[in-house]
Amino acid sequence: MTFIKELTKGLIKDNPIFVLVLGLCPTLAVTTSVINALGMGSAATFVLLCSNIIISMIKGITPSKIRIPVYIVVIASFVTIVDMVMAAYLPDLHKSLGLFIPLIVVNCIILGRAEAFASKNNVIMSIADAIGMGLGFTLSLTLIATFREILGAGTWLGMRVTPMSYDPMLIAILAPGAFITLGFLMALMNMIKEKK
Amino acid sequence: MRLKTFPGGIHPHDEKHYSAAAPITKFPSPQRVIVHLSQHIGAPSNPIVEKGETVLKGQLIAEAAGFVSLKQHAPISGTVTKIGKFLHPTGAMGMGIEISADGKDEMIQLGDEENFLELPVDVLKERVSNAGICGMGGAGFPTFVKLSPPEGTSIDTVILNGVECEPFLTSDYRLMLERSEDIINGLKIIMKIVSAKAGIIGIEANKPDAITLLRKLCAKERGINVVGLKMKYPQGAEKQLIYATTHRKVPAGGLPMAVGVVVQNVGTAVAIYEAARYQKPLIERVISVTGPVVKQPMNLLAPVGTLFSDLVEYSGGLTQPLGKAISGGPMMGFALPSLDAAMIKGSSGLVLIGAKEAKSKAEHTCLRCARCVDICPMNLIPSTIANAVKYNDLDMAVKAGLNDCIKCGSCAYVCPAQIRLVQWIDTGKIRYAEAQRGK
Amino acid sequence: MNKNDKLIVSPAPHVHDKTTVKNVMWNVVLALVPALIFATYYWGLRALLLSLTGAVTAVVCEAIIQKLRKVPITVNDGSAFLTGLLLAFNIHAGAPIWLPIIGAVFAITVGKQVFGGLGNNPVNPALLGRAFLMASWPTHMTGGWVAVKGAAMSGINNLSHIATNLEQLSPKAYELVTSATPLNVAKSLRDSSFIAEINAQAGGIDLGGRIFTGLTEMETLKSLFWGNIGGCIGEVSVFALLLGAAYLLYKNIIEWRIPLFFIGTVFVLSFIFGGLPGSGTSVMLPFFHIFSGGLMLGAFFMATDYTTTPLTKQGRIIFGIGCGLLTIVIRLVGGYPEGVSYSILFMNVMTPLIDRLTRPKAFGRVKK
Amino acid sequence: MMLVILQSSSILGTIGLPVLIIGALGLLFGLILAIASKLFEVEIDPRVEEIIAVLPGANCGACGQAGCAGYAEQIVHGGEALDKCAPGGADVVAQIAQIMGMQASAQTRKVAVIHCSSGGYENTRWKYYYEGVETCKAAVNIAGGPNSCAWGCMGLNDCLSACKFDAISIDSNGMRLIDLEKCTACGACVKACPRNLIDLVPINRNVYIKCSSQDKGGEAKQICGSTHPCIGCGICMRKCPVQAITITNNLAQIDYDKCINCGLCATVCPTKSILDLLVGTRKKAEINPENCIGCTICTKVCPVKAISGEIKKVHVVDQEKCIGCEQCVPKCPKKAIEMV
Amino acid sequence: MGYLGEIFVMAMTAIFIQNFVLSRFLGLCPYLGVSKKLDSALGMGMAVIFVMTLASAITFLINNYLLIPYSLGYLQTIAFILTIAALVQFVEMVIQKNAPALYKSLGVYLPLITTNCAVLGVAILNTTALRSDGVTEYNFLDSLLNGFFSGVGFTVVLLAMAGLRMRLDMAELPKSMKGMPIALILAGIMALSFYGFMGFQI
Amino acid sequence: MKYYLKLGFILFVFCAIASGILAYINTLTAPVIAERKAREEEETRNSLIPNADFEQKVTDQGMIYYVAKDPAKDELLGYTFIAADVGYSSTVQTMVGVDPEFEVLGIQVVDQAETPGLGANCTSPSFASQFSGMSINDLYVDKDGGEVASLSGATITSRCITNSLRESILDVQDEDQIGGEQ
Repeated sequence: MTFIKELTKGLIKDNPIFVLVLGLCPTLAVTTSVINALGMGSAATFVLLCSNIIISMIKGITPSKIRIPVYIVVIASFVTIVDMVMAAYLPDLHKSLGLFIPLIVVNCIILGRAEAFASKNNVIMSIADAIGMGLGFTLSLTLIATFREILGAGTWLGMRVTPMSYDPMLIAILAPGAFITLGFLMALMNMIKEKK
Repeated sequence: MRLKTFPGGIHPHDEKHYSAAAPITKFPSPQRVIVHLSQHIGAPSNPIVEKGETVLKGQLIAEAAGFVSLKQHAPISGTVTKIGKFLHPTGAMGMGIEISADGKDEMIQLGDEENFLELPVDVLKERVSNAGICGMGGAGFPTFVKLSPPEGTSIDTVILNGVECEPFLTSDYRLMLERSEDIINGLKIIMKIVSAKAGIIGIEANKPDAITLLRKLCAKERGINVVGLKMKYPQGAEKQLIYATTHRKVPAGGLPMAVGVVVQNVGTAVAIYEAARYQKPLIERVISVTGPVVKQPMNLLAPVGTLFSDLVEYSGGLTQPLGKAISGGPMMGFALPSLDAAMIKGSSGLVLIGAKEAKSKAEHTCLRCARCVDICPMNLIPSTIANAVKYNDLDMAVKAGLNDCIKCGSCAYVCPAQIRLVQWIDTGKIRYAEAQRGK
Repeated sequence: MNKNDKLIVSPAPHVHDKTTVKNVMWNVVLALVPALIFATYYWGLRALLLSLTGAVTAVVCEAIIQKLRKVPITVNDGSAFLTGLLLAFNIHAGAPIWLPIIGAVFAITVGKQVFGGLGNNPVNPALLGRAFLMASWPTHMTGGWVAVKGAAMSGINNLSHIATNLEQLSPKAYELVTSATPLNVAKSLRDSSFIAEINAQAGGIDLGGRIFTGLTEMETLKSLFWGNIGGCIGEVSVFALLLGAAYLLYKNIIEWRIPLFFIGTVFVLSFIFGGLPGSGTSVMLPFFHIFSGGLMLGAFFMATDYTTTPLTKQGRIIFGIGCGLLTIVIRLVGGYPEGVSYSILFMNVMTPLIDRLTRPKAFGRVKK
Repeated sequence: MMLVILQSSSILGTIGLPVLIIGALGLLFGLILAIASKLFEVEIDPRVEEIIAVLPGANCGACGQAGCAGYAEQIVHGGEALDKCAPGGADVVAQIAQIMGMQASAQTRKVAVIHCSSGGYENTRWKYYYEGVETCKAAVNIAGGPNSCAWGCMGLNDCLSACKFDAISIDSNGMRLIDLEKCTACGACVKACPRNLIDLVPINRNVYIKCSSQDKGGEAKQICGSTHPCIGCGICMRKCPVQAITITNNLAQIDYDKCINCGLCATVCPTKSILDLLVGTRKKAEINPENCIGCTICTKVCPVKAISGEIKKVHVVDQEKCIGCEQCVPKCPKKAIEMV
Repeated sequence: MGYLGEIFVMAMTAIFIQNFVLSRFLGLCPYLGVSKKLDSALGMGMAVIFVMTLASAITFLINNYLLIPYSLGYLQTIAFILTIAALVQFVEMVIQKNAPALYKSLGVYLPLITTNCAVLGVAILNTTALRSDGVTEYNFLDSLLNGFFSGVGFTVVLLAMAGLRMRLDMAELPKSMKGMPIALILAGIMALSFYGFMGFQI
Repeated sequence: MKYYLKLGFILFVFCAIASGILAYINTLTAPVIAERKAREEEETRNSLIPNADFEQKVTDQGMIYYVAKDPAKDELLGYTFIAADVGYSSTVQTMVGVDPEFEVLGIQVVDQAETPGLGANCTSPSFASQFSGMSINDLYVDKDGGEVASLSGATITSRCITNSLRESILDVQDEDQIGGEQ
C-alpha cells in the first residue's frame, strides 16, 4: 500500500518541479524540445533509481562527516555511466543535452531524495520513491517542453503541428521564454490548487 | 531683495486673500469658555478650582504639573460649571474646565513696568512662566522651558517666526502689521533672557508690507534683522526656518539650541512682552476664522477657550453647508468632528471648507513618481516609508526615515496617487513606538 | 444612518495638488502626439494604424485581465494606452499588424498585470514588449523597413558622385544606401574591409572614411532632426519628440536629470569613442549619435517612467549615466545597431539596487 | 614508479590506475575531512543537528533561509516559526516541535474573542465621516476615531487582515466574527486591535462580555450603535454563583479561573451584552424522584428558580427555566440530581 | 590585446554576455531560493564567489596534473564533484571554527553550494574554455579568474533579483503568482534585459 | 587515529569501487564512441566528395586536412577539412569539401550550439546548399557584399561560418601551393 503511495506521490502531490521546485537548471535548459526532455528525464530517473538503491543499502555505514562526499561519489558514478553510454549509443541526444548530463550530479532532486528519503528508508521504498520522482520529473519536463517546442518551433517531437503560416515565437525556446513558460505553468498549478 | 530658503518644500496656493485685509477685531466676551488642561506639549495642568467656584478674568485656575507643563488662567470672569471631558481642537476628547460668564468681565490687577527691559533675567523668566505662555504657532511647547537652556548651552541667535507658511492663516500677518512694536519688544526680551546677540525675524515674501514695516522699525535696533524668505512650505517648521535664515542644520533628534538658536512665534513674542511688562497672563490670542464658506473672514482677538461655533457665528456664519472644519492650517491642522471644540493657546486659525471641496480622492497604488522624495524637506523617502508601514516592514520604514519625519504634509500634498502618506507614516511611528516598548 | 450629514474628518494635509495619476498619463500621451503626426506624415496612415492598434490592444487586454482578476478596471488612467502606444512606437512602419498586437498583449500581461498592475511593474512594459518581439520575431522586427517618402532610408544622399543610379553601385555601396537606419550604416562601417571596398569603387578616394563624416554633415543632421529618414515609428523626428519633451518638462511631469544625463553620456562618450576606422573623430559625431535611433524617445519618454526608475535624485543621475553608457557600448561593440531599449531595460532591473545605494540621509543626520 | 608499471600493463592500467587515483583522492579527502572535523570542531546546539536530520535536506530555500541548516539554526536560535518547510509538510513540523519541546496541544487551547458587539456600518454610531487610510490603527488617531464609542470596534478590519488563518470574517450584522475552529490563538489580532477589544480565552470557556465600554450606563447606551453595551449595572456580578465577575470602570469582567461556564450571567444581563455560546446546548437538571428526599436545598441554590417542590416532597425541575448551570448537582445530599 | 584586455573580455563575458544564471541556466536553485532578502543574497553571492574561485583553481590542478596525464578524462565528473563537495565541507568547518562572524553571514550558505550546479559547471567549462583568440586554452590563472568572474556574474543577478523581489513584497500580486511563479517571470524578464549584451564583439 | 583512518578508508573504498566500475565501462564504451566519431566524419567526407580515397595531411599550423583522390584514376578530386570559428554563442565547426580549384563542393556544419531557431538554423540544408560552387571571393555574407545569403536574424552565425570557410580554404590553398612547389 505504502509502496504505491510512495510511487505515485512524485507525480502530483510531491511533484519535484512544480511542488518541490527542485532541479530547475536542467528543467529550464533542456526543455527546448520534447525529445530532449524525455532524454533528460530518463537519464535522471535512471541515476535517481540506481543511487537511491545504493544509498539506501549503505545508509548504515557512512559517518555523517563524509556522508555528502560518499553520496555524491555514488551519484557521480551513475551519472558518468549514463554519460558514457549515451555518448556511445545515443550521440545526437548526448550532444544536445551537452553539459547538463554531468550536471545531473548536482541536480538537487537526486541528492535531495538521497538525503531526504533513501538514507532513511529501505531499498524497496527507495525504489518506489525514485521511480515516482523520476516519472514526475520526466512528465513535468515533457509538459514544459511541449509548450516550448510548439510555441517556439511549431513542432512536437520534431513533427510539425502548427499550420505553415504560423511564425514560431522564438522566445519560447530561448532562455527568457524558459523562465516565463515555467512561471506561468506554476501559476496555473497554483490556480488549480486554489480552486480545489 | 535676495530671498533665502531651504531645500525641498512645496508651493501650495496661499489662499490668504480671504482674511489678509481684515484687521484684528476684538471678540466680545463669550458666554461660556472651556479651558483645556492640555494646551501644550507635556503633562496636563492640574486644576486648582472646583465646580461652582467663581473666578476672575486672569485668575490662575490650573497649576503646572511639572517642569514641562503650563499654568492656565481664567479667560473670563464667571463660575466654574464643569470639570470634565470636552472636545479638544485636535478632534479628540480632553479634560477641560468650563467657565460660564457672569457678564462682568472682571479682571485681576495687572502691573505696568515701563522699564521692562531693565528687569533681571530671573524676574523676566518667572513672569513668562507665571503667564502660562506656550508656543503660539501650533506645537505649543511651553515657552518658559524653551527659554531655560540647560547649563553649558550658549544661545547666540533668536529667530522670530513670522513665516506663516500655512495657507489661509493670517493671524501672524495681522499681528506683525498691527503690533510690530510689541513684537520687537518681545524679541528683545527673549534675547535678553537667553543672552543672545542676534535676533532675526523671518517673513515670507508674500507679506511684503510686513517685511517693509518691520525692516523700518528694526533699522534702529542693533543686532535685529528682518529676513525675507521665499514663499515655500514648510518654511515655518523650526529646522527649516533655522536653515533658511542661518544656514545651520539642527542635528536629527536634536533641538534648535544645539546650534545656538531659539525660535519663537511672533504671537509668542507679543505674549512675552505683555507678560514681562504688565504681568498679563496669556488668556487671549488672535485667530483667523477663514475659508471659502465663511461669510465674513476675520482675524479675531478672542479669549482662549472660546468655542469655535461662537467664532463662526461672530464671523457671520456660513454661506454653504460645511464639509470640513480645520483647526489650524490646512497642511498640518486637525479636522474637527464638530464645531463644539474650544480654541486653545496654540489655535492660530479655523479654516472652514464646503462639503464639495472637502471630499478627497481615493488612494491609488504608488507609482514611484518620486515627487514626495524630491520635495521632502527632511530628505526622506516618504513613499517607501508609507509602503513599508502598509506591509508591516518597520525595519525598512525606519531605514527610509520614519523617525525623522516632521509630518509637514508636503508629500501627501503632491502625491498624484493621493496616498495619505502622512497618516501612514504617523501610523508607522505609533507602531514603532509600540514595538520599542515591547522590546 | 446617513453619514453624509456628518463633517468630513481626514488626516492632514487638507489641501492637495491638482496632479493625478490620470492626468500625468494622458499628458504623456499628449506629448507623443507630435511624433505620431510626423510619423503619419512620413509613412502614411499605416504608421497611425499600427500605433493605434498597439494602444487599443493594450487597453482591451488590461481591461480583460482586470475583469478576470476581479479588481477595479482602471484602463481610463491612460497607462495601458501609453504602454501600447510606446510599444508601437518601437516598431517600424513596415511591420505586420499582428506584431504590435501580440507585443502589447505580452507587455500588459507579463510586463504589468502579473505584478499587480500599475506601480508594481519591475521594468518598463513597453520596452519589455519590444524586447520580447525582438527575441521572438527578429526577422519582422529588423527586416522589411519602409523608406520615408522621397529619401534614401539610411539618409545617405552623398554617394551620388560614385554613381548616378543604384544599379551602378557595388554591393557594399548599395547595401549602405539601402540600409534600414543610419545606425545600421554606422555598424556596417565598423568593418574595415567594407570601407576598403567602398574606397575602391570611389576610385581610391578615401570615401569610406568620409561617408561617416559625410553622414554627420549638416544635411544629414537636418534629416534626422526633421525625421525624413528610416527608423521606428516613434523615432521619426527629433523635433517632434523634443516638442513633446518640452511640454512634459514644462508641466513638471518628467524630471530633467535622467534625460540630461542619458543624452549627455551618449554625447560625451560618442565624442571620445565614436570615431570609426579611418574617419577619426568628428565634432558632428556626437550629434549624429544623439539624434539617431531611439535615443530621444527613450531618454524622454521611456527612461523617465516613474515606476521603473530610481526614487532619489542621485539615483536618477546614476540611472541616466548607466543608460547612456550601455547605449553607446551596445551601439559600438554590441550585437545590435541600437541599444537604447536594452540599456533602459537593464537599468530598470538594477533600479532597486540603485535605490538602495542612494538612500538619502535625513536632513540633519550626519554620516556615521 | 608504481604508476608507470600500472600504466604499462593493460588490465591493471585501464582499471587499476583510475581506481588508484580516484581512490587516493577519496582517501585524501576523507582524511582531511576527518582531521578537520576534529580540528575545527564547534559546539553546536544538538537540537540544531537533530532538526537538520529531520528536515528533508533539499536545501530548496522555500523557508526563506539559506538551506536546511540555516533554517534549523533559525528555529533554535532565531525563534523562526516551525512550519516554514514546504517540502517537509506536517510530519516534519510535528517532529521539529517535538525536538523543540513545544507541546502546543498539551495546554488548554485558547481562542480569540472580540469584546464588542457593535462594528460594521449599521451598528455603529458615528461621530464624523472618516476619509483616510482604511486601517483601525491609523483611524483611531484621527480625532479619537470615527465612532462615537471610544471603546468600540471601528470596523476597519485590522484584525481581519492580521489573521493569517482566515479565521476572522464579517457576519451579516457587519460584526467581525472569529471562527473558533480556525483560530490558532496566535495573538496577531489581539496585537492588531488598537482598542484592545480582542483577547484570548480558554476555548472551554464559552461565556464572555461583548463590550469594552467604560462609559457610564446612560452614556454607553447613547453612544453605542447597537443595543448591547455593558452599562456596568452589576447584576451579573451579583448573580454569578462563583463570584467570577467584577465591575471595574463601569465594565463587567469575567475571571476565567473562576468561571464555571454556567451561562447565568448571560441570562440576567439587561442589555444582552454577555454572549453565551453554549446557550441551548447545555444539559438540564433532572431530579431522580426515587432519591429525592425533599430537602429544598436545591430550590434555594437554583439561581433561576427553576426547581419547585415542597419540603419532604419530591422536587421538580422546570425544564423551561433551567439553564443548566449545575449549581444544584453538588448541593444535593442524596445525589438525586443528574444533568441530562 | 594584452592580458589585461583578456581579463576584461573574460569578465564581461562571465558577468554580462554569458551570465551563468540567465543564459547558461546554472545555479538556478539558489538564484530563486536565496533571493528573497537582499542581505542573504549578498551573503550567498559572496560565498559562491569564494567557492567558485577556489573550486576552479583546484579542479584545474586535478584535471591537468592527474586526469589528463593518465587520460582519465571520463572520470572528470566524479573527480570534480568529489573535490567540490569535500572542499565546501572543509571550508565550512574552517570558517565555523576560526571566523564565527564570517560563518554567520556566509557559512550558512556553504552547504547549499555543494548542490549549486554553477560550481561544477564552471569547473567543467574551464576545461574546454578558450581564450578570446579561440585557440589558447585556459591556464591556471585564467581558470581561477573565470571562476571568480562567473561568481561575480551570479552575484550581480542574484542581488538584482533580490532587489526586485523585495519591491514586490510590497505589491498586491495576483494570488496564484505569489512565490515561485513571479520569481521565474522576473528571471525571464531579467534574461530578456540581458539580451542587449548578446553578440558583443569585444 | 582510528577515527581518521576509518573516514578516509570508507571514502577510499567508495571512490575505488566507483572508479573501477567506471573504468571498466569506459573500456566498453570508449571504442564505440571513437569508432562512431570516426565513421561519422568519414560519412560526412564521403557525402561532400563521393567515391574518393582520403589521405590525412597536416598543415604547418597543425590543421588537419584530407586529400581526396579518385581511387580508380589516382586523380586529385579535392580536399576536405573542418573550419571553425567563434559564432554567436559557441564555436561553430563546419566540414567543407573543395575541388582542386578550391571551389566549394559542399559544406556541413558538424558542431554548433547557436541560438535555437536563429543561428542553429545553419544546419539546415537550404543554408548549406547555397555554398556549393562558391569561390573564395564569393565567400562573404550578403551584408558584407558577398554571395552568401545570411540566415535571417543570425548574421553573426552566418558571417562566422562564411569567414571561417574562407580563411581555412586560404590556409589549405597556401599549404597546397607550398606542397606543390616541393
